[in-house]
Amino acid sequence: MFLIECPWCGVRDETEFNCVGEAHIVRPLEPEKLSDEEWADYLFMRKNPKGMHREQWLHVAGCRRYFNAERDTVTYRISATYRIGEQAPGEAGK
Amino acid sequence: MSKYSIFSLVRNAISYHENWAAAWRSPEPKQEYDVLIIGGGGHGLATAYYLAKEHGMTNIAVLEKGWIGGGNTGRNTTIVRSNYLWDESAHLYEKSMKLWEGLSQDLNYNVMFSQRGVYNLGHNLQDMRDIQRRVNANRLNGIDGHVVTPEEIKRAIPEINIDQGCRYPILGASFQPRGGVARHDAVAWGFARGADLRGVDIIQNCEVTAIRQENGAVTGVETTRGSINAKKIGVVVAGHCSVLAEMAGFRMPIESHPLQALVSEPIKPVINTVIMSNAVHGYISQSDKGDLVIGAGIDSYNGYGQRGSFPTIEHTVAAICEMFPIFRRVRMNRQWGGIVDTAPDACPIIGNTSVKGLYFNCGWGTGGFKATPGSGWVFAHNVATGEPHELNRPFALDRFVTGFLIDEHGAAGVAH
Amino acid sequence: MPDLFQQQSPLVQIKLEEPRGAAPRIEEKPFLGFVNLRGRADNTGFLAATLKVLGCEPPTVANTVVDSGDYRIYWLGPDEWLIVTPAGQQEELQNALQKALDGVFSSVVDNSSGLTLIHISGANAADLLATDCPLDLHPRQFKHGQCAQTRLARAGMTLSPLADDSGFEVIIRRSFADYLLLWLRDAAIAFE
Amino acid sequence: MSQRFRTGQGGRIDREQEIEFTFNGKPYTGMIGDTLCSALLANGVHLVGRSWKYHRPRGVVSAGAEEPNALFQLEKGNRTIPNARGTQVELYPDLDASSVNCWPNLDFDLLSVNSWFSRLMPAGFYYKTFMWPKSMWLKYEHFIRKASGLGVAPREPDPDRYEHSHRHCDVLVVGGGVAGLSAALVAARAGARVVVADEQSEFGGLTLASRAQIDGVEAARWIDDAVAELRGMTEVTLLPRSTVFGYHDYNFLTINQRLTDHLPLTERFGGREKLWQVRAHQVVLATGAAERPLIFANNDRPGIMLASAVSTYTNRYAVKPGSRAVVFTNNDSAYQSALDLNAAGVEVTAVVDARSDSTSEIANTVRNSGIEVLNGSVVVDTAGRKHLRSVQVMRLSADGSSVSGNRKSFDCDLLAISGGWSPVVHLNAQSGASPVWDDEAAMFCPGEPTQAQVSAGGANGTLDLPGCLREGAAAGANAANACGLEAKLAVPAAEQVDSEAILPLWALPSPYTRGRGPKAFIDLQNDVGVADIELAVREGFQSVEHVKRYTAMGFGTDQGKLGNINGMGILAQTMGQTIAATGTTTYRPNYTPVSFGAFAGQNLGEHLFDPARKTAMHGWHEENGASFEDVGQWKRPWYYPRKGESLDDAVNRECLAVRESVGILDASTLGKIEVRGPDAARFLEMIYTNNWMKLEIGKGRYGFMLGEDGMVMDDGVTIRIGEDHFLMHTTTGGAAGVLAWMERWLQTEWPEMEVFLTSVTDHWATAAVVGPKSRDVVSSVCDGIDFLAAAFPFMASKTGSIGDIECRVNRISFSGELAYEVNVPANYGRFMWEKLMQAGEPYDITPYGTETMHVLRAEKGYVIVGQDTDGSVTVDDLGLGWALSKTKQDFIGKRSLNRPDTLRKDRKQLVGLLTDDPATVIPEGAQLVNDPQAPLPMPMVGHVSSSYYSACCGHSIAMALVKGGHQRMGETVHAPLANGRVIKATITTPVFYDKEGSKPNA
Ligand SMILES: Cc1cc2nc3c(=O)[nH]c(=O)nc-3n(C[C@H](O)[C@H](O)[C@H](O)COP(=O)(O)OP(=O)(O)OC[C@H]3O[C@@H](n4cnc5c(N)ncnc54)[C@H](O)[C@@H]3O)c2cc1C
Ligand SMILES: NC(=O)c1ccc[n+]([C@@H]2O[C@H](COP(=O)([O-])OP(=O)(O)OC[C@H]3O[C@@H](n4cnc5c(N)ncnc54)[C@H](O)[C@@H]3O)[C@@H](O)[C@H]2O)c1
Ligand SMILES: Cc1cc2nc3c(=O)[nH]c(=O)nc-3n(C[C@H](O)[C@H](O)[C@H](O)COP(=O)(O)O)c2cc1C
Ligand SMILES: [Zn+2]
Repeated sequence: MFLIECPWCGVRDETEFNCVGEAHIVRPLEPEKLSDEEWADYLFMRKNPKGMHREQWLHVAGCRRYFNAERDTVTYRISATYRIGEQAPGEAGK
Repeated sequence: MSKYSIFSLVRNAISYHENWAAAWRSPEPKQEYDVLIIGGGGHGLATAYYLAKEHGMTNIAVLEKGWIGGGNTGRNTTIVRSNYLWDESAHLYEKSMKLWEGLSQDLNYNVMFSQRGVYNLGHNLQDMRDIQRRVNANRLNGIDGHVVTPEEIKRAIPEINIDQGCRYPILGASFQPRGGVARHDAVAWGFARGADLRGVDIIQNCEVTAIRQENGAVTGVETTRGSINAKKIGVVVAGHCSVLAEMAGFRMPIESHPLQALVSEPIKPVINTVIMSNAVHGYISQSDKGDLVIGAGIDSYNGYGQRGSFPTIEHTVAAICEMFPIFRRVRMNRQWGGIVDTAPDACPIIGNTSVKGLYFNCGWGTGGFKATPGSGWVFAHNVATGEPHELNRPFALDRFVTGFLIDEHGAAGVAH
Repeated sequence: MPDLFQQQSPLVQIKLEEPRGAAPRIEEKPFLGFVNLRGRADNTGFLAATLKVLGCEPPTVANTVVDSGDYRIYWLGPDEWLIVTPAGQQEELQNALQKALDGVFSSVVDNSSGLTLIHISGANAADLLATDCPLDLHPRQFKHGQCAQTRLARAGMTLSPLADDSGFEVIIRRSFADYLLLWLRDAAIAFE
Repeated sequence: MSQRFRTGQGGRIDREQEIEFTFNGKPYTGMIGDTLCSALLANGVHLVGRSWKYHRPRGVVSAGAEEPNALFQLEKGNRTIPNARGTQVELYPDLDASSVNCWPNLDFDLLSVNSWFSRLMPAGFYYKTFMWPKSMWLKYEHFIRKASGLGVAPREPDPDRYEHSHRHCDVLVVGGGVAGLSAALVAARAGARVVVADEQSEFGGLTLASRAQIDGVEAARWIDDAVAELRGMTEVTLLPRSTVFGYHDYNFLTINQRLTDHLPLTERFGGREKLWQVRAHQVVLATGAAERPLIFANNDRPGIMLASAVSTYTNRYAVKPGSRAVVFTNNDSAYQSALDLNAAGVEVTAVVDARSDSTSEIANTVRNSGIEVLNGSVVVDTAGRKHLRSVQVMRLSADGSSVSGNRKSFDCDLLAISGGWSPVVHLNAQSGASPVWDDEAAMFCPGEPTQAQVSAGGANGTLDLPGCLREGAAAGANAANACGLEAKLAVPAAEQVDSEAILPLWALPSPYTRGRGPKAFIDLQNDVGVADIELAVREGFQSVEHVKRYTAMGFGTDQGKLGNINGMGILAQTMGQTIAATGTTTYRPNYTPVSFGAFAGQNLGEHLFDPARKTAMHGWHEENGASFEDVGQWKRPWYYPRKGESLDDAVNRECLAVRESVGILDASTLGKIEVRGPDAARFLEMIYTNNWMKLEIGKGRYGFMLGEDGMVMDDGVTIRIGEDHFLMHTTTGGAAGVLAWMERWLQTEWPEMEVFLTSVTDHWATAAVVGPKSRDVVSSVCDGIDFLAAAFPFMASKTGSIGDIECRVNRISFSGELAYEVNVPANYGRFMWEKLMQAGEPYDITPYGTETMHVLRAEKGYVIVGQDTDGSVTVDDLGLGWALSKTKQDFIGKRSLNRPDTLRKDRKQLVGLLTDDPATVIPEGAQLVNDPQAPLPMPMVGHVSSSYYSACCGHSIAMALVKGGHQRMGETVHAPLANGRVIKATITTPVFYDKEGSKPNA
């Protein structure tokens, strides 16, 4: 049972949140120009890594903000949470 | 290798059981095989078995990173049914059901397939519409089933609460008499023994760490027990399919989630059938040992930890107590989790990939145990011939490109 | 000014009872005004306009609540606040805010009938809430001036401790009020 | 004579309070302070149960959580519990216990015939047989099931309450033995918020049975003082009878506290159990160590008991667990039991010690007290069916691999065994650590923690008293310091007793040919013996997890606490590998079984299982006899039956009333979202499939929301209230999801868009007034609105008032009639409703529910998302292509509509169906076929999604999704039903009423 640090509200119980899946999936600007394959990539294909995962959470019973978390999908350890629009930790300089 | 029977049991009892042969050998991996099956769960082992039995291919190895049957095969609530809504699913699961019905004899291994019937409960008017729709479709597809009233349910399961005053009263159910449960471990072991008998090498503690390719075709794998060559590879690793896909250089429309289950202490039989309630997330049957076997809902996050979160268990147990108030004084003995590979349409992905000679079978999510024999059977065909069988053609990966999803999820989808 | 006598609180169907034993007191403070305010905290125009109307800027520290005259202003999110007013004053406030915020990206929405406030007091108030609220309610951790949107059993709530150990204010949604009251009452049995 | 085996003095029982209880119907007496097992032993009762598979007679082996045998059915009727562990059941007056799993009774158990056939029933035998004839399995299974299970579930509803509580603390101390108490003291004195949980009724753990001294006083005294000090501190919570049963991620632990089970039935008030959900900054695991048995032939007879349990029974419970004892050990600790027995007046015939020599002080004390110590010897077999009569001892070879010499027999009725100690690492392992094998100490010690946690005392493999105290105090100090406090380390003092090394022994050498002698049991509850493990290995089940599953070792209610480590040792031995390489099976919650009721807590029943959301008019609906339908979490009036009316009667009446005069529907549950900001219209352009930029202020528009996969997700009318201000309506069930979905786009994809969303679902109460007379009704209630058709056209929205109360009236229609939706702040919802009812009286205004609403909209061919769609239906499939903007470049889901599958011409499309016989209503959910004579599997072309009798049209109507349906108007389809009947129907448009659509514009 996770403790999750909402970047706005601070550390809260998992039951206040919803996980809504992989983070940093950007909606294509001109979907019509994509091939069916490219569209399917955006729509359905996921990294689903075993290990470090960047994912989106919603503080549904709190401030209703979406934010990103970096979490290990094996140990479940959350190494960071960050606001939408902020750089993922470890991404700087990449 | 002796055939299992009451006679062999007596014969071996006389010799103090000292002469039983290993159910499967533990060979060293060879340099090369015709086919490699990655994943020693029920589906992988069944694939190997049917490759050998139906397609005469015996130079096969099943590579398992841990111990066979230790994945979802060893941690599911063992519900078997074939009353799926869409034709494509119904035909596939019904094929599986037919195989179940002769499986113990075919394998010469008692997998304790017990057709004690499965109830899918409805708790609101839309549930009941969906149940009607599904049962009607089933009947026209030649699959047994009918809709039952709360009173009929009560007659079959006297301990159930059909009080219409409770929060989500039971309004009715679908009932598939041929559905039931099987002994999960025995399924893995039976297929393993059957495959081994036909020459298949079952190699445990052998984790695949890379998939080798040349010119868009597979050439073999790297494993924790060395590299092995093969021109055909079937990947049947359930929750780990994205990991293997990454090794092969593509992505899957799959997310791996924790799904939890739990058992009670053994009690004298009170439930002699299987009851599933999607609306309140509780699935229950009672094993031949006497423990209540209960399945919970899925956790929202991705997880490979084989464990989920406590509130999920809390809610499921509340749902069970709501349906069976007498169980409040019964105690939970153990709880655990598996890693389910969920696809957007809650249907499996079986077939070829963009890499020649590489086949995937995954996406069974919360409900693939029941498909074990059928999945192995069609996948064996696919791997052996390089082409999908009619039954698994609709489940190709390209449906996510064309949009031809088989939405068991949206449409009255029921898990397990 | 609307006819207040025609109002019914969400808890009209539930008779409030005297607490038994050491059970906390649970009472509704009906018909307060609740105005939902949204705007960007980094927008000086927004802050200035609200300051003018409210007498203070809306709190920008997460999970805090400030009192300003008759108003109590809860932080709900980085761009969202809830202003609680005495009964009947919401319309006036709403109009004033709207006027002051004309041309400023913001939103002022009356939600007075959508929420209600429950006061829980007594020695075991925190323990009663802790029955199924995952927040740490220890007075060292959660004091007067703080607030939190969190969960109570299977519903959401906005919670804030009152000064001088006088209990907690719980703001809940109208449609869940019935459930929560029944639930609280059942939980209170443990303290009777 | 009662309590023949009670010692004359000592123990922590209340000798003043003799109480009565029954076991298997026979009356006995015991004392307050006893457990059920100690009381039975005090009465000389040793045979307490039968084993699961072979029904062998079994007695009490332990004094704690590891007990596999002494399981009881407690009480009868609604308070009965199956499988209660007698070693942990506190005795109370009139307790009623009986054995589980024996028939007709414990003494004469018919199924003990299984024992004779045991050779036919080795591990996994059922996989090898019961396969022929094929049809017989269910029959075989029937008999297998008859024999399965232990106790019985209650048959009546549970009268008890179960409670929950969340708790945060600095330090959670698990286990209140001396290690735990020292930790708690140090941490609490530093000011930490401390919770101490112990599963027993008293704190103190094993040391309660010790005769040692701490800080110069008797250990028990020290414990009492420590507990008193802790009890006096406000930030300390002491939880006795509280089992920490789960250790989850992020230091979240679950505790089950038993509040009333120790009381007589008549005194059980309040909650029975409390489930604590604890978040701890730091966890101290002071769960102690458990003694292991030794494994030899016939080691399961009643009278064979762990040595530490023997000490606990004699010292703590003042019970002589036998009259003549032999002690059998491979380490020093059991010598203390010999002394304890001696002190209690039990004759100890011999100490059999597998070690070739034992020279520690305690061994010499034993020798000096006149007890024979047989070094280099082992017990090889025992006799006595229902109670131990004698044990046989042989010499152990120097390398420990074989036995030799004569079998020496010792008469005794008690054999105290000790095979060494196993730290209780369960919670450490549950928390994510892997236990580490310590070869020298022959135990699995806690693994490197992955959470903020430390193990201390027995739990950490430290067995000596001073060591336990030291580690406990240090753990408490470290934990407090880690919480930012300053702890002062104070270590209670105790005398150091030296001890000699253990001689680890797994399957003991025996005089019998391997696998052919009497059974030697590892898992007593599941009857798993050494031979079963050997067989498993022979058959290829070599992973410890395979062995567990093939033999059922560790599957029982004790989860292998007694036998598992031995099992792993024996597996390692059989495989010729180390125990470290063999490993353990996975430790999982629950540490000990926990009632389902405790998990569910109070969250059960009509009101508390899940919120029932109610509208402001709910009370009125109830008072007026409404029948309710669950829609999501909402309660909606379904229909309002009058006396004697069926659902159909009521719905026909309600429908006609609406069409002919006026009806009123509570529409408050529809989701309502305020969309405000300069980019509001632009945002809606993306969210909906149609155009929004040009919508006039004061006008509404119907829209479809798609998922990005192009499938219909939600629908509803959105009204433009101002240039930058919209009010969106969503479906009842979809509201929360739609809000979260829109927020997600705004927050994550288009943060630059200036739009704010606010849910006002609960704020507004909505009454839909529907029918030709609706204008008369609404206009007489609402002031300040010009209701003339020209001034207030269809799809317009206006504000006015009802008395002093502001209201918003939307002229929208989900029924195809003239209709108005009146909205007021929900505090005035009922007031508005009653006003409208009153104003409608002259027109016989009829309240109607969702069923009538469904019929009315179906008459018009309007879809309900979720009923006529199922996540696989597009807007085009619904025949509503007009709602898809042709001009917009993009909206959510648009691209998906151009995929090969969504472009298919033979997709399932929404059509109407008319039956030949107007009275025949096709059941909803019916499947449609072209040729009902076709053989199975019969090709299906669609299904019926909505179907009703339309009183207004005078015939049945149905909506269906049919393959290529839009091109099949006038064609015939058939609905073959389960009862064999086939209903023929003609495909039509789904609009059955007012095809020109003039009515709502009236
Ligand atoms: C709690 C729970 C309840 C369920 N209940 C039901 C139910 O009632 N009915 C039902 O029909 N289904 C149910 N399911 C689903 C069902 O268990 C699965 O769909 C099914 O067992 C999948 O079988 P499998 O053989 O594909 O996968 P698995 O049994 O998981 O086998 C995959 C194997 O691949 C191995 N592997 C992974 N990566 C590698 C690698 N790199 N190299 C080598 N090997 C690798 C794994 O170790 C594993 O053994 C449930 C699942 C869970 C978790
Ligand atoms: N002579 C020996 O070889 C030997 C061996 C072992 C122990 N000992 C003695 O035993 C004592 C050990 O002290 P200790 O404090 O480490 O252990 P302990 O066994 O005395 O106390 C552990 C306590 O933890 C409780 N517990 C265990 N699991 C729990 C759970 N999940 N939830 C709640 N409670 C739980 C038990 O009920 C017990 O009261 C010392 O006196 C030591 O000398 C001696
Ligand atoms: C159908 C079924 C029945 C089970 N029955 C029991 C049981 O009676 N006792 C038990 O301890 N575990 C039981 N288990 C759980 C296993 O012990 C184990 O937890 C599970 O297979 C997952 O493996 P793991 O815990 O080793 O990860 C059962 C599992 C399944 C799938
Ligand atoms: Zn937050």
